[in-house]
Amino acid sequence: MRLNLPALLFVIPFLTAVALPLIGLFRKHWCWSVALASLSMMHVMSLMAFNHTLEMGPIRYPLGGWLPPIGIEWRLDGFSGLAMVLISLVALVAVVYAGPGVRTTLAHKAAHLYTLVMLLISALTGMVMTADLFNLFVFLEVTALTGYALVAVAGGRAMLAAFRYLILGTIGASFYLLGVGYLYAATGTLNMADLAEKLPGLWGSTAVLTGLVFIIIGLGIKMALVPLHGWLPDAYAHAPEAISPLLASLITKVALVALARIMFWILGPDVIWDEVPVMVYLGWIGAIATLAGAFLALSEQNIRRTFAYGGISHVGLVVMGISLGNLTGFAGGIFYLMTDAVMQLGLFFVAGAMASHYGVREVAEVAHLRGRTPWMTAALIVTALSMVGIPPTGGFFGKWYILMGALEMKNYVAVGVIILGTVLTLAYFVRILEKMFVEGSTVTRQDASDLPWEMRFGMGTVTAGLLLFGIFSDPVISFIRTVAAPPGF
Amino acid sequence: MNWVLETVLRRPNFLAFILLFLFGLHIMVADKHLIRKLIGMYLVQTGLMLFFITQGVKTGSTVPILLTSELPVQPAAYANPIPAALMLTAIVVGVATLGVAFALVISIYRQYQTLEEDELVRKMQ
Amino acid sequence: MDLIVTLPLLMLVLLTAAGAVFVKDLIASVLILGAYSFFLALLWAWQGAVDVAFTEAVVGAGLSTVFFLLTLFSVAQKETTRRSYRFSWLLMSGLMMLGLLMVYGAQGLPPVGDPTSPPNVHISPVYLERSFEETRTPNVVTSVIMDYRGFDTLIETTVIFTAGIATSLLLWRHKA
Amino acid sequence: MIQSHDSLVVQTLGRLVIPVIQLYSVYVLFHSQFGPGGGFVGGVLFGASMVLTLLIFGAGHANGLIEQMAFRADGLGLLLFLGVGTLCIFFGELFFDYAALQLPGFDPASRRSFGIVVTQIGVAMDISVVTVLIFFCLSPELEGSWKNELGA
Repeated sequence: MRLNLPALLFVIPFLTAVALPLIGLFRKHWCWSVALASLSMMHVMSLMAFNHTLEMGPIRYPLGGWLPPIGIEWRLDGFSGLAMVLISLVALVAVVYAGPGVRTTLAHKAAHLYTLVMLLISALTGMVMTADLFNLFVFLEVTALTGYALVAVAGGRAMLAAFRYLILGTIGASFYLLGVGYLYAATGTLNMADLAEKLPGLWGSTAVLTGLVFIIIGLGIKMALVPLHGWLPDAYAHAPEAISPLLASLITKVALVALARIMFWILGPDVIWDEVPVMVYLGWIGAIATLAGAFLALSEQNIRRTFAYGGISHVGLVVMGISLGNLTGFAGGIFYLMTDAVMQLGLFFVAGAMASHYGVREVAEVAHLRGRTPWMTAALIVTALSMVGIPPTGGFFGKWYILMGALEMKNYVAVGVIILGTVLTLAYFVRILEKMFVEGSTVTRQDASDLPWEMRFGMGTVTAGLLLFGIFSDPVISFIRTVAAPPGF
Repeated sequence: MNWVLETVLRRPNFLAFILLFLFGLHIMVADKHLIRKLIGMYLVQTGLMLFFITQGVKTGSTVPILLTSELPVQPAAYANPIPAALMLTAIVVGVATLGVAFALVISIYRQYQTLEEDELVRKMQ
Repeated sequence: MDLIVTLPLLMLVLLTAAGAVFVKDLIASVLILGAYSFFLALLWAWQGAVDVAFTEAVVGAGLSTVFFLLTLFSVAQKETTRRSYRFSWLLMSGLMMLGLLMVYGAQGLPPVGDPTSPPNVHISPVYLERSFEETRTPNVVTSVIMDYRGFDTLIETTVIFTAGIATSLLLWRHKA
Repeated sequence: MIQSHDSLVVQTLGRLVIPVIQLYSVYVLFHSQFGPGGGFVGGVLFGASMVLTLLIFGAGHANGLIEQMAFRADGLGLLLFLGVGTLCIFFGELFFDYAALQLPGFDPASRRSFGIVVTQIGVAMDISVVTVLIFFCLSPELEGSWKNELGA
């Protein structure tokens, strides 16, 4: 059974997804609990799998028993194990939080909604573990389709946002598939390990280069890297309040994990800075994305859009981190990616609670919240500290290691970008927080009901998580450096 | 520019693929009618399939259905099955995306009575 | 020479594709799109991918067309005949660059129909050689999609399932 | 509610054509190991025959059996597919290794062949159900009452 851990990790959420419509026919209010039970089980298994990779080394799982170049291969190593733990935990907290929101606004659609959520989670699981380029494409499509539907279910403007997301998402998937096609035509294989063996002789081939460029464009759209980020702010700002934390924290990050997998495990660290200098260009794009995202966040009036642009800026920062060219930068980037998933979760938790319980959607309205919501304010402050990068939070250490990596490489542009990005992030959080603390609110509104325990639980977990990330940053970083680092670094 | 012509003229399938893909992409982005965007999307997806199938063509081969009377099998006699298998998957994925897109289009139309993007944005203000 | 068959089919494909976009009435353009799928299916049948051709004829020419028509029937006629297109030099130049990139990459592609190209010699011969003895399935495409790469098919069925769930989620009308 | 078509010609033709389509779809499904076809095509064809039934005989035909199926059986095919795959784990082998299916008197190759047939049926079931489901959701005359009952 231990050998089958990768498959079981996928099967648990997937089986729940398939069973939920049937459960929903008889007991609609069970769906949430069933989803939670399944996610907790998945989390326990992901910890087991993680432990297994630490003790016994990576699992290469050939689906159907066909050895890798013939069949589809999954790979559970330190990198994907870490990502699995993160995904299952973030998803668990996000689904706990979604409970009351779905119950109040979307109760009659709960069964289908949770089906899509579980499908999304199982597809993300697959995207992290797969070691086959075409399998990755199919998972990308499942993720995207569930994403479109989950955004659109809010109705109204969300539907147009979802339609645009669909158009851009399909363009992204098509570019990715086109890139895979070029690589396939040049090498004849789709398996990542096999490609890694075949590619070294082919760096002169124009088909390989073009294929890589198209794969980067395709995944760039999926992870909202700046010139290609158009779909994200609208989609996440109009998605249902209960669901948007899940979407915002995971979808772009997992696409980024897939890109890192392709860059570092297929091409390898020796190649991507010298023979095929894709990472040099990606680093520049990441730097531009960091600043552009932060500027856009500063100029935005809607709270959720502000936070969405903050996420875009951080995707750029992670890309810049992993493309610095040394292990410190890579470890810092991956650490920041994990922290950012939690930070986005926290920001959208707070924004969702503001919108659904206090009717606050614009930055200017934040003053209404003054002194009424200690829980939420505390969560917002800790998340904001982490977003800006102030110690003892996880965000500080992520930025710190990226900064160290940049200094090691004497890449002073990256240092400047990190500092400027920090200043801009500080600026847009000060703009929100000053409304809450400095400007006196004269408007007294009807006191909203206190937040349900699920929401408080979500915010509390995120707060604790960010502080824990800060306290335990050393072991996590050294873990990434030793176990989750790509071979050859 | 000579290499462009040379590369393209030796591969008529590839030329058709590029035209379909870029034309579809262009319609997806530049046309403001939601359904025509989806027609563009359909062209992009089928164009990609054309590209893949072309990789599996072998001159002098037949369809990849084995003649069991002639064992052992000569691989050179049959076309490459992998692109066909991949594109079967891609066709179904494409039609599923279309289905969801139409669901979106219809629910947009039911609420706003228009399918023109700029007009929609205006009505949503 | 198989260009005698391929070239006219390719031209028909391109013509119908252009027709589908340029015709004014969307219902007509959807029907032209059906013809487009059909010509593609013919082309693929000629190129040796019969399974894809069959599926494209049923799913592409049949099912997609039905979906398009159902959508068009539920909107008013005013919507099916209007045009709104915005020309943009930025987009055009971007597409130009993409096209050049594709052609640049195509220089490294093996010639069409080359029996010694990497895709034709690397893994696919293994499937052809072993399909019958390992799975008792003469149709290699079936054995690849259902067994060797069966997991892809599971996910693909999931895509369909997702589409079903998503459509009913979006279009179900409930009593409050 | 989709009304039944009142023309006798259409109804008679429907009675003739629908069984033929269904027979053909089953043929395509089971013959796919030896010729072109497979779960997708078979499923879509079967779904098309059911859609045709709806269009000709109306949505209330046979106690709304097809509608009931479309809205409730979504996922059964997938469950079958996944079940076969998961069964392989329980027989002690890897996910989707059909050779692990303990069928007495079958050698590994025939077990794989059997696995292919069963999973094809799963695919076909799922696709035909979803075809009908999407058809229902997209069709313009959707103010029916049965739908509300199901959704409640």
